[in-house]
This record gives sequence, C-alpha cells and structure tokens, in this order.
Amino acid sequence: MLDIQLLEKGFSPGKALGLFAKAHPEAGGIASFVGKVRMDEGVKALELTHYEPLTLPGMHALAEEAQARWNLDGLLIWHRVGVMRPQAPIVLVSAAARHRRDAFQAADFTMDHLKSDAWFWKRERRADGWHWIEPREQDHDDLARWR
Amino acid sequence: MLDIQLLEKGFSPGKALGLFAKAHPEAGGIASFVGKVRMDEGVKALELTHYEPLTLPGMHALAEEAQARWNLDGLLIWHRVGVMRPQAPIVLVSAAARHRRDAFQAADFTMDHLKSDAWFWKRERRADGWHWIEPREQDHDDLARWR
Amino acid sequence: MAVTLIFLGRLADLAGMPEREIDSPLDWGTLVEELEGELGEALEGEKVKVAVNGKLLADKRILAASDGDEVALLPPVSGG
Amino acid sequence: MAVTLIFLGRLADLAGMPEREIDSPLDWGTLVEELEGELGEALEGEKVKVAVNGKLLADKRILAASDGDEVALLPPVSGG
Repeated sequence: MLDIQLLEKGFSPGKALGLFAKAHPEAGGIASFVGKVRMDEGVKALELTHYEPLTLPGMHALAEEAQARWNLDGLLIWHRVGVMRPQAPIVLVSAAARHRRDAFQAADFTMDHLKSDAWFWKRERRADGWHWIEPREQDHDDLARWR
Repeated sequence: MLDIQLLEKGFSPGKALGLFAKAHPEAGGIASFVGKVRMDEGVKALELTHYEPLTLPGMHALAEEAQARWNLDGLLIWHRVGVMRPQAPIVLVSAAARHRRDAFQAADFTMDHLKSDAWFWKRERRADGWHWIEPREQDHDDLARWR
Repeated sequence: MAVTLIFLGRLADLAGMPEREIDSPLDWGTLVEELEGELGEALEGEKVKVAVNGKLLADKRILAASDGDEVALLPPVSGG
Repeated sequence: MAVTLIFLGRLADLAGMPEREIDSPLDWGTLVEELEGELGEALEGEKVKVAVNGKLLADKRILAASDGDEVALLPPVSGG
C-alpha cells in the first residue's frame, strides 16, 4: 500500500507512524526516517517550493521504483511544502517489509532521492533575507550509491 | 543522550518515537526501526529470554560503539523480553543525528547487532510446542558488513 | 492566444514573479529572446529543464507551446 | 558452599530447569562431569560460552567458581 502526500500544513510523525504500523500488521519490520528543519544559527524559516504537476507524479514514480527493487508491504512518503519554522518536520518516509534489510534499504533509497532528485526547491530566510539552497556534494554521492 | 531499556511489558513505538523526537530538537534527522512479531502461519507466541547481567551491559556497549562510529545526538534502544503475541513490537531503535546518513547507519548497525550479536534467546510456540530459533545465515552476513 | 510561464526556484526571483503569460505559439528561441537579461541567460544554463503541461522535455530546445499550454521553467532541485 | 548455575536458551530445556545449585569450588572438568548426558555434551560445544558473575570468560575451560558465584551457561544467541 502506498501513502504518498504533499502537505501544506504541519504533521505529527509519531502519529503518522503509529497509523502506518497499524495498517501493516503483516510486516515484520518498519524502517522510518523523519527529517526536520535544522536549528542552524541564524535560520529563521525554510521554504519549500514544488511544482505539483511534476512533484507528486515524481514521488509516485519513486515509490514504485522502491517497490520494484525491494519486497515491501507498504511505503509512506509525506513531504511538506510551504514555509516552515526550525524543528518542524519536513519529510517522513516509512517502509514496511517482511524482512529488515528490505525496509531499511527502501527508506534509505527513498530519502536519498527525495533529497536531491525530486522536484523541490528550498530556500532559507536569514537576517539578510532569503537564500536558495543547493544539494550538498554528499547528497549527490548518496544518490550515486543506488545506480 | 542514550535511552536503553529492556521491557517486560508491551510498548507503543509511535509514542516512544514522538517523545524521542521531542527530546532531540537539535537533530536534523531521526532514523528508526520497529521490529514486530511476525504473523507467520502457525506461530502462536514468541518468547525472548535474556540474562540481564550480560544483556543490558551489552546493549549499552553497543550504543556506545554506535556513538563512537557516527555523529549522533541521541540513540534509543528498547527491547522486549518475555512472551509476546504476533504483531507485538519486539524492538525499537531510533537514532537522532544532524545528518541523515549518520542516523540511518547507526540504526541499521544497531539492529544488525541486536539481531544476532546480543544476549537474547528466542523461541516460538507452534501447535506442537516450543521451538528455539537460530539466527538466519542472512543475519550473520548483515553483521559482517560492519567489520 | 497565450502560454503561461511558471518560474520555479531562483528563476522566480530573477523573473520577479512566479508566473506570467506570453504570446503563443512559443518556441525556445523566442522564449529566451523575450526573457532577456539575467533571466534569459539563466534559462540557457544546461541544468535548467522545461516541462510542458507537466511533461518534462528531453531537450528544451524542441519547445513548441501553443495557446493554453503551461510551460514550467525548472532550475536544479534541492529538497529534503 | 554452593555455586548457582543459570541455564539459558535451549540449555534450560536440556537441564529441565532454568537454574540449580552445585557444590563449590567448581572447575570446568567437574561441571561437565556433574551435568552428564546430553546437557554435559552440549556444554562442550564450542559455541557455548560461560559467564561468571556477569563477566564472560574468554575461555570457559579456565572456569574457577567459588561459593556464592553465579555461573551462566550461554548457548548461541538469537534476538531481534
């Protein structure tokens, strides 16, 4: 079962994970990742822009690729868009599978792709205004692991 | 911050993760794994035996090794002991870190070691009685990745 | 007779707006010419991609948009 | 004058009990002799480890337990 959402408002990762686990009683393991806006000094807000005609289909395609590569019972991908404060959750990925490695790999793969190969544009507001953020070199390296 | 527990009673992974996230506002990411008793056909219950004088110190040593290998803000390891029903959570691992890869690696590493290199003995009750479970070959391979 | 341009990421800053209309029909040469200055230059960058009605073009230089089409101009992404 | 033996995992099945007392002092030879039959044989298996008062022995054959000690007999683990 896929649960793919672009969210305009805040959400509770703990609650979402609880419901996802309940929806997959057959899964032996669930691997999850929650990404939050970091409290980097001087960052007052983060804005994520998307282009829904590409962003949402892209998330579905990503989920389908993960399902094709690993034996999953379910995959959840929730991603915030809009303006967020430090500590707000940005992204939640959760993979339910019979076996532990499949769940871990699928969650890891999905996060790497969301981070630098999905249609999101990110900027930070600092004291002197907004600044666009580019993926770090590390993000590209992370992605290359799956090719 | 380490949160290492051996639990005699059931617990709610969603709730535990929510509290763990709240306790680590500085972490940019939290990677988690929940392992549950699988609903394999014919399995009526699972029992995990431990030997506390070794099991608990072993879990602390494991957590310290993970902290030494990766840059973590916090690590939670909760493990059930006693008799459990299918679908009950057995283990929860959660790693909070500034960077995503550290969180994923630490959670993955900790799970692999809990699975086949920690002081737990597991048996299943089937229609014809109790059966001891050995780690699968795959579990040993998983562990070898970290050496 | 118009095409809607959608500017994403830093292209919206350069354009000074998130979207605008432009006369149709529209090909790549005309688009770059119309969006002169820094914005036009930025569009020529090889990392900028183009989607028409939600479908990514393999090569933006084959752009051929007509009345009612939505053309999205997409700089390199950055998410997570 | 006694040592407490703790049987873990399948060793508890073979012993028919989770723990018992045995006379001290106790060395490895005496222990295997006392726990005869299938249990004694199982203990000799190289994967069975021994802890005294919560400290794992590098080599179980150096066991030297005295009155009040707790000796845990540990078959291969399996968790998760």
